[in-house]
Amino acid sequence: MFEIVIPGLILAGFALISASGLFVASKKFYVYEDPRIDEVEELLPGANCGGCGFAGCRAYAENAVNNKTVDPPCPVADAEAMQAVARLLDLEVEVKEKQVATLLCKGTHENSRSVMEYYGIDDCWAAMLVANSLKACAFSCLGLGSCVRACSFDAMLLKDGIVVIDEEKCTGCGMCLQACPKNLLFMRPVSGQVIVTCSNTDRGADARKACKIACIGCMKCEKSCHQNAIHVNDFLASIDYEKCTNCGDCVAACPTNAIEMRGQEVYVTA
Amino acid sequence: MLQLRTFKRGGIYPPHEKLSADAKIIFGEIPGNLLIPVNQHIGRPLKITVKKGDAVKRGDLLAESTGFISSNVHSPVDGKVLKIFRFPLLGGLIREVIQIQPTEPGKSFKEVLESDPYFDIDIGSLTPEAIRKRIEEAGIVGMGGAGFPTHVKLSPPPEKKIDALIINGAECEPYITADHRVMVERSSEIIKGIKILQRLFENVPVYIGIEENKPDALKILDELVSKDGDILIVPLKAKYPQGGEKQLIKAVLNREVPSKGLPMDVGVVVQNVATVLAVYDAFYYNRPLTERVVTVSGNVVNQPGNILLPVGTPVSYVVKKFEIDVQKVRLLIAGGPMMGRTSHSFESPVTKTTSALLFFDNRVFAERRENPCLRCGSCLRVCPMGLDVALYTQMIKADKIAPEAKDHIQDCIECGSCAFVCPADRRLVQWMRLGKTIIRREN
Amino acid sequence: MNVKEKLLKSFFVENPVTGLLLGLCPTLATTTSAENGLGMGLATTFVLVSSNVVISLLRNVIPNRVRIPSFIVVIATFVTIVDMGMQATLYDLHKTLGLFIPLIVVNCIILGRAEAFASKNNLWDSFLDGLFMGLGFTFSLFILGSVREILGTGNWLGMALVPGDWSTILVFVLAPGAFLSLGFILVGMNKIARVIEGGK
Amino acid sequence: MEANGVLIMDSSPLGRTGESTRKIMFTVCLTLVPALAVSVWMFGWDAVRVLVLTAVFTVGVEALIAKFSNTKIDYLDGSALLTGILLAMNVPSNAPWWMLLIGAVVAVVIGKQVFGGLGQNIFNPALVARVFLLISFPMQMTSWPLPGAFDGTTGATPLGILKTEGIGAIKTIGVGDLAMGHIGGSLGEISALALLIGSLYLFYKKYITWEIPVAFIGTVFVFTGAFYLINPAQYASPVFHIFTGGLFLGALYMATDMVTSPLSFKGKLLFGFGCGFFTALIRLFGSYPEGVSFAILFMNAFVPLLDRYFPDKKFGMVKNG
Repeated sequence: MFEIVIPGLILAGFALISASGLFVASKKFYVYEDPRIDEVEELLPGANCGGCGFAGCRAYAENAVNNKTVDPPCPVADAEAMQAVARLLDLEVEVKEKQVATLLCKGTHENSRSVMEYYGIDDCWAAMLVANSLKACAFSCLGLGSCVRACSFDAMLLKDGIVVIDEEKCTGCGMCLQACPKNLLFMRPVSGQVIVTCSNTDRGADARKACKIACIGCMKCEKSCHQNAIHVNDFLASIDYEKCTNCGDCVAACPTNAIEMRGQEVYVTA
Repeated sequence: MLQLRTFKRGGIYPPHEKLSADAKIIFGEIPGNLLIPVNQHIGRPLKITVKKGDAVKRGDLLAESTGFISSNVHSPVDGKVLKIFRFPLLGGLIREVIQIQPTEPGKSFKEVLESDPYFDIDIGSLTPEAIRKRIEEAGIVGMGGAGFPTHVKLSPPPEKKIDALIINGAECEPYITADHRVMVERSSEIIKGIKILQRLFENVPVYIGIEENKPDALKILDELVSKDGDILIVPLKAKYPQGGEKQLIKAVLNREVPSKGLPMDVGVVVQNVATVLAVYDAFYYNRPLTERVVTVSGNVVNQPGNILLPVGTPVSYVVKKFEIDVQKVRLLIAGGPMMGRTSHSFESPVTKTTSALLFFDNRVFAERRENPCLRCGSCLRVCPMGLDVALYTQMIKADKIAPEAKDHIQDCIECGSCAFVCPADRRLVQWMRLGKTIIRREN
Repeated sequence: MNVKEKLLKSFFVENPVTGLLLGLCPTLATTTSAENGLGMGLATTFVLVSSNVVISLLRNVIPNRVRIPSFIVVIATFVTIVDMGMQATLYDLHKTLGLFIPLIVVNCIILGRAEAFASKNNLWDSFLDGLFMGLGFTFSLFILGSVREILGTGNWLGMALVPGDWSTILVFVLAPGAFLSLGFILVGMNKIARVIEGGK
Repeated sequence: MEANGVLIMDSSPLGRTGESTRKIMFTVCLTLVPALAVSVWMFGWDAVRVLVLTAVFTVGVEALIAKFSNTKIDYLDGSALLTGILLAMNVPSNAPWWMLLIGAVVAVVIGKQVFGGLGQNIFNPALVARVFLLISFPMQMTSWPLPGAFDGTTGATPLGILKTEGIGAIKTIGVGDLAMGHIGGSLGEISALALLIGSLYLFYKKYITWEIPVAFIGTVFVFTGAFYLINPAQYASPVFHIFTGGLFLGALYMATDMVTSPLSFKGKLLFGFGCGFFTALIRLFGSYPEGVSFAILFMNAFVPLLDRYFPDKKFGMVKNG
């Protein structure tokens, strides 16, 4: 009996000493961390893509809690998650629609013929050092996939010399926009189904020569639009998605098929 | 024979292929159509001073400089401005060009040149400021390839003491003989041009560096300067890239330009012989820089030669003049094969910096795929700048450039020695240029 | 998520060894034979299940600040029980596994599951989690042990699989062999995991 | 004016010397011919059998990987063949075929392709395979057929004899025998002279440079020489150490492998020194009789560090004057 009591007492003594040590440590080395940081981080997607400009989701959460802001909103999280974050921080958040990357070019091999045989490195930035464009159109997509490599969500692929974007997978993080040396990618709200698939700012005749579906700046779309949502600047039409109602009048009016109506069916699968 | 000078580190010995070394400079006719690129220099973009429909005279300003580091562009012929639009230049970049329709197409260009009045100026009466101003007005840029405005190069800040002027007659690139022919045929003019430049720096000693594979140029210039104490002909070993500024200074004076530095940091100014000739023309004929000697060569050219062309002449004119079979051409290079740039349009115009037009068929250019780097170290061995090319390109490919490598990557002179010897056919120069782009984007 | 799906997931997708790369120290050290791997795996499973159950029961009692020491105490208790129990019943196996049985205390799977799962979930879920994770761990160790035993000694669970005059690849029972086999098993398991995840 | 088809666009320079990966690899293979000839002369058809089998196995394994891989692998670029030949030179001539097959798989798969293929591997593939075989099959890998003995007599290498029986047992072996290859050993390690002759062409072509071999062999010489001077009764002479084992094969063909050696001058010297130091250390004090392969593999791991911390001086890196 006695031999079990002594170890018991010794252990109890150890426990007491350790417990007081723990108590001292917990008071002395206490670092306050807002528990909401963890909660916010939980709500974020956790992809650490950097699309918001912070060094990852944790950094975003710290900023959100410490500065009490959800600006810029996480480009990847859906509206629901961002609202949850905002509720947590007692903030009002306006519901922003999901944005998707869109390629403003349809210069496939068929539409814009190749004017050279490029032998260099398969990288858009590297190719730009050798030639502005591999196709007849100076503004066309190079089709070497720098944006595809920049995409963390496997939402882009190369097809017929241009990039095709899977809008379901696209999270709108915007990393591809910076990866494109020709600034051919932009963000549009996913509900905007009408797209001007051209970036050529040359005069109509030159643009037409360069690509079959080039926007020639004929203004027909501008006239056809009842919402005043489409405008031609520098011989190139552009759509104001705030006003566009997806009516499709401009698509019908366009003589070169440079405007495209994108329905759900054009989603491609990799 | 005295010891030939050269730079020590790196360098390669590509075959010379100077096919047109003995071909006299010929003069063509005014082509039916000129496309004059607006920006032909490194520096601030120009402002176009003409508009569609304007009539222009030979020597009229087409676009004027907008700052110190900028250089005017003039019309080489009388004519009318047809159109201002964007067009692919030699080298594949699409830029703004001014299309001019000459009033007298087909007129011999030699006649045009001979009709320019000659002024017998007294060099001694010119002040350095007047010289710099005239050079600036004439739109003279470095004609060796880079196109840096010459007046800027000739205006070092006062704290940089210039004690040597080097005239670059090395012409180390294979095929190109334009400078070589200029040195042989216009040697006395070059000496006069040098005298003008010498005035700028209190009559500093002048060294003319010429590679040994141009014995006739060496001989002619040597005879001309034998009575001149302060001009020295420096025969150089034929080694690439001897014509690179930093390498030439190392070879001639054994001075090492510091990393990220300029020749003026070691008290040197370097000028290309063609530029010196342009300076001579600007003073004695009051000509702006509107024409230059271009070597036409390559394995599909039957009669390789050198031709004086007005700036803006489309390549198609040269093709016709030299009776080149375009069906055979697969590769068109503006400049030499080592540093020149490929082009895809036969309508692209000659610019102030086009030293050669080379036409090749597919015999010289079977498809070469990039293979994995073997780390064989050839690129390090031949790099005249002593860069660890193999390591840097791996970093650039992975988009993870080490901080200590950034300065070195920017030091690359893009001479192409590394890719020339690479057994794995890696596009090392393109990778290095991509690296520079990435670094510039980060800053 | 039903039980079957969860079981499949803990075997292939979230397997502690091949999916999460936890507990590599006993994984590499004790898998010189299939039997050793199995023994180690089952011992760990026992500790994992028991500690998960106890911690789940105590999860509302343990203060957040001292949860780690408390978990360790609970885990250490069960490890001591396993250690003593094995010494009494499976003396040979205990001798081969040696130090690695007491070292289960610091196996990060157990503390990891206690922290990440048992301290937040109810008793039944914690029990299942401990069981499945433990079985997944055992599964990997068994596979790794089998590969190394067969390639390195030509035996499997004590049975001779190859004729005696054949040479066996000795390196597989040595430390480098453990790394090599684990590497190749990881390749295979990741492939399977991708198929399972992709199939959903 | 339109050309026949579109023109080619590429980055400068547009010329090449005509060197290629294949050319380098096959040249290195060819320079091994003298050493291979000596081994065939010594070991007869067995040597040919090992050589052919290993070469076929390595190229075959690489071809299989090329077939099932997503990336393009040129299995005929000679690198797999070279690995095969070097591996063959590292095994005894009576090695069974399955051992060679295992070696080939290890060399190509574990030594090379798991790192990402040619140019990416950290360790010399042939040496990885050799060490794998040595650890896995210590019996087969350390009983060497004796040259000219066709009846299958086997014995230990001179280094093995030195390790197990002490200094007295090697007194009878002359330097000439060592240099010419009249000793037991693997195919490649027997004739130092033939290896040297073959490698001269590589030096001429600058495929290998003098730094690594000289630093490697020099360090072994100096290190073992020092111990020999201290106590000749216990340690073998440096000349014996240089000509035995795989030192020449290692120093000329293994350590100088382009992919797994440093690029800079200082890095190469340090690499060679490290290889020599560890070789001598293992030979003198280790439990294995031979240490060349372990030493090279060990130093291979330091190559990225050597590259990074001992770069060559750059042009223009002068004090601004």
